Amino acid sequence: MRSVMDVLPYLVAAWVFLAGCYGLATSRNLIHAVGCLSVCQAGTYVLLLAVGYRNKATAPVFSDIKPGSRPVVDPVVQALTLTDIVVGATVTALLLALVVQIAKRHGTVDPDELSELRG
Amino acid sequence: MNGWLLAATVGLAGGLGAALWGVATGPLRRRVVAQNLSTALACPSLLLLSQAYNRPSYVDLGLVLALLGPVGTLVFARLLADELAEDPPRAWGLTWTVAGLGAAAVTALCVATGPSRAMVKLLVIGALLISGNAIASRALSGGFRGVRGG
Amino acid sequence: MTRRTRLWVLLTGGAGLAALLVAACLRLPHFGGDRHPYGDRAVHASLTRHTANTVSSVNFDQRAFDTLGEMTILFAAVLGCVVLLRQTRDERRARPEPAEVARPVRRYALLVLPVALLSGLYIVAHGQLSPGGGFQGGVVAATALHLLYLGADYAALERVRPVGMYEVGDALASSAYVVTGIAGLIGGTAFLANTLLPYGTFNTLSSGGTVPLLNAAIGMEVACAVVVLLARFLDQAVEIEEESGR
Amino acid sequence: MADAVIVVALLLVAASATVAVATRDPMRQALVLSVLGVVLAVLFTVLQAPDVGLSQLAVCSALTPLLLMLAVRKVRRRGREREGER
Amino acid sequence: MTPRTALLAAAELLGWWVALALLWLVLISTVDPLELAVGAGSALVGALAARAARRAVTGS
Repeated sequence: MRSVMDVLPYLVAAWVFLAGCYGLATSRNLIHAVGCLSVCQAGTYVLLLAVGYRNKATAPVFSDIKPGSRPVVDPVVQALTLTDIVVGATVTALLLALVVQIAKRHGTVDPDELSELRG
Repeated sequence: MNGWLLAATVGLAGGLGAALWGVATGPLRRRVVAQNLSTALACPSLLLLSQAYNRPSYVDLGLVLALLGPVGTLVFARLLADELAEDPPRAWGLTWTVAGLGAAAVTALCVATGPSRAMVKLLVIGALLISGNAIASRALSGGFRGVRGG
Repeated sequence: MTRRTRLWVLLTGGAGLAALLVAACLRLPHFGGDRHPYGDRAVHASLTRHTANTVSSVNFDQRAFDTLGEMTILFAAVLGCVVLLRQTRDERRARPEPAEVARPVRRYALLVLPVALLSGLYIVAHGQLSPGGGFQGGVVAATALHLLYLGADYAALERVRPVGMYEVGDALASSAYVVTGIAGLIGGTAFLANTLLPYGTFNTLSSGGTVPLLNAAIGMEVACAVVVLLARFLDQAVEIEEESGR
Repeated sequence: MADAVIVVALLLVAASATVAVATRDPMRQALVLSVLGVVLAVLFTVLQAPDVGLSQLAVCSALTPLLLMLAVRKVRRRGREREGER
Repeated sequence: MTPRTALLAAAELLGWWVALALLWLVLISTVDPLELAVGAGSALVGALAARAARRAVTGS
């Protein structure tokens, strides 16, 4: 049990990232592709936080515990992931705005039909 | 062996596993109900985890989920009003059992924390959660009739 | 380049990438290991500056310049959406007819809107103490405002939310963040350095020097950005219709 | 015992990510993405990252589904007008 | 704004303000003057938003 647990979070992060990439590449609808991109991003969140975890540790927030009384997890990766989630949401919004524009100009959201650049 | 952690693990594995299976397969009306129940089950689990890790500050997560979970379901109820109009979801039994589970979890936590401001906070979160999910399932089963989905 | 060959290229490339990823995962330090050099130093620096929430201290004190970068990404993304989703010449704006919503849902929306707004402000205000901060609180507050659209209809939301004011709020909050940074320069230390204000007593609202100020600025900026973003999307989806000419 | 809840959360995240990719219809995918958001928030809480869990909850429970559904509505409504004209 | 409606508006705002201030007291962990001041301000913002929302909905 000990050896599986050492590497499981990284493998799950890799699996989520690969699943997102597969969905992105084989998508027949651009909105579905944007959803798959956010799944890819979720993979990176899991990897970042798995790197920062420490066994039997708690969150580095000392509003309700005395500092130094319990081992804490790595706050730097949490700060990176935190801002990444909000920026990821606004980038998803920008991509959806682009998809709406493509639908308006080309009348379709299927990437295979968008062969020539127009509009 | 932390009893709270065991309860949270069982709640997560059973509840969210079933919700995920419900949202992945079946007709649209069952998927929407499964999404609504996923938040109704995750919030008590978060509160149980907060008690299991002996960290009162984790309760804010349960507060935000109790507030925004039903809002997410209202988004789907409103924007899928046309598709749901033909066979509106009728899942009152399931909704009330999950609300009962949530209420049981919140009362157990209140007993554990003892009479204090933290207990009032837990009660507020429990009230928000149960009313939110009742309203969300009410909205799903035909709350937006006259809406052209807009 | 038919779909089939493209699929084969994807699968082979994916298999190669998967193999590399698994090999890398096996060589990473064990999950839950005890060696976190940066983490320990970040916690130490945050405690010297009397900031209870180390994550906020990392975000708004030790890496404040990177958060300035995050904020400009946010601002640029919202700007891009505003430009992309504007109403073009061949589109007209049709007034959305008021939708009749079930009475309990409407009452729930009117009841939970202020509660969610207050929770959002609570999360922003206690950003440097308990879990939370400007980013999360801003999104919660902005989502609370849109309960009006979900509970009633878009016309009601438009009456309460003048978009121009939120765009100005967005710009003001961003400049407030930069001005707080420049104040560090004027004060003789570095840009965005947390050496101006006293660090206050630990675990109180005024602790952490400039962290609460930057927190509030980011909270306002994210809230206004999300409101403007959703305003443009709602306009496109609910109001703007295609001219039937084409 | 603490590892068991981490394993459960990780497997739930892997399963819901796979389902999110496998669901081709954007409307149904938005539903699965909101469940993925909740499961990710639970995983972050289990990995002792409450700030990140809060951020994930705030974004993925109401904001992303609203954006996705509005985009689907705008694209589908344009499609219906186009069929109407043809 | 006849005196009567002004009174009604003030009563509604005050009601919402008291409710939200109590909720703020429940939410915070440590109580000190600065927290109460910030709480009063946020409760006021919440009360104004609540009243504007009610008028926007009933007004339509």
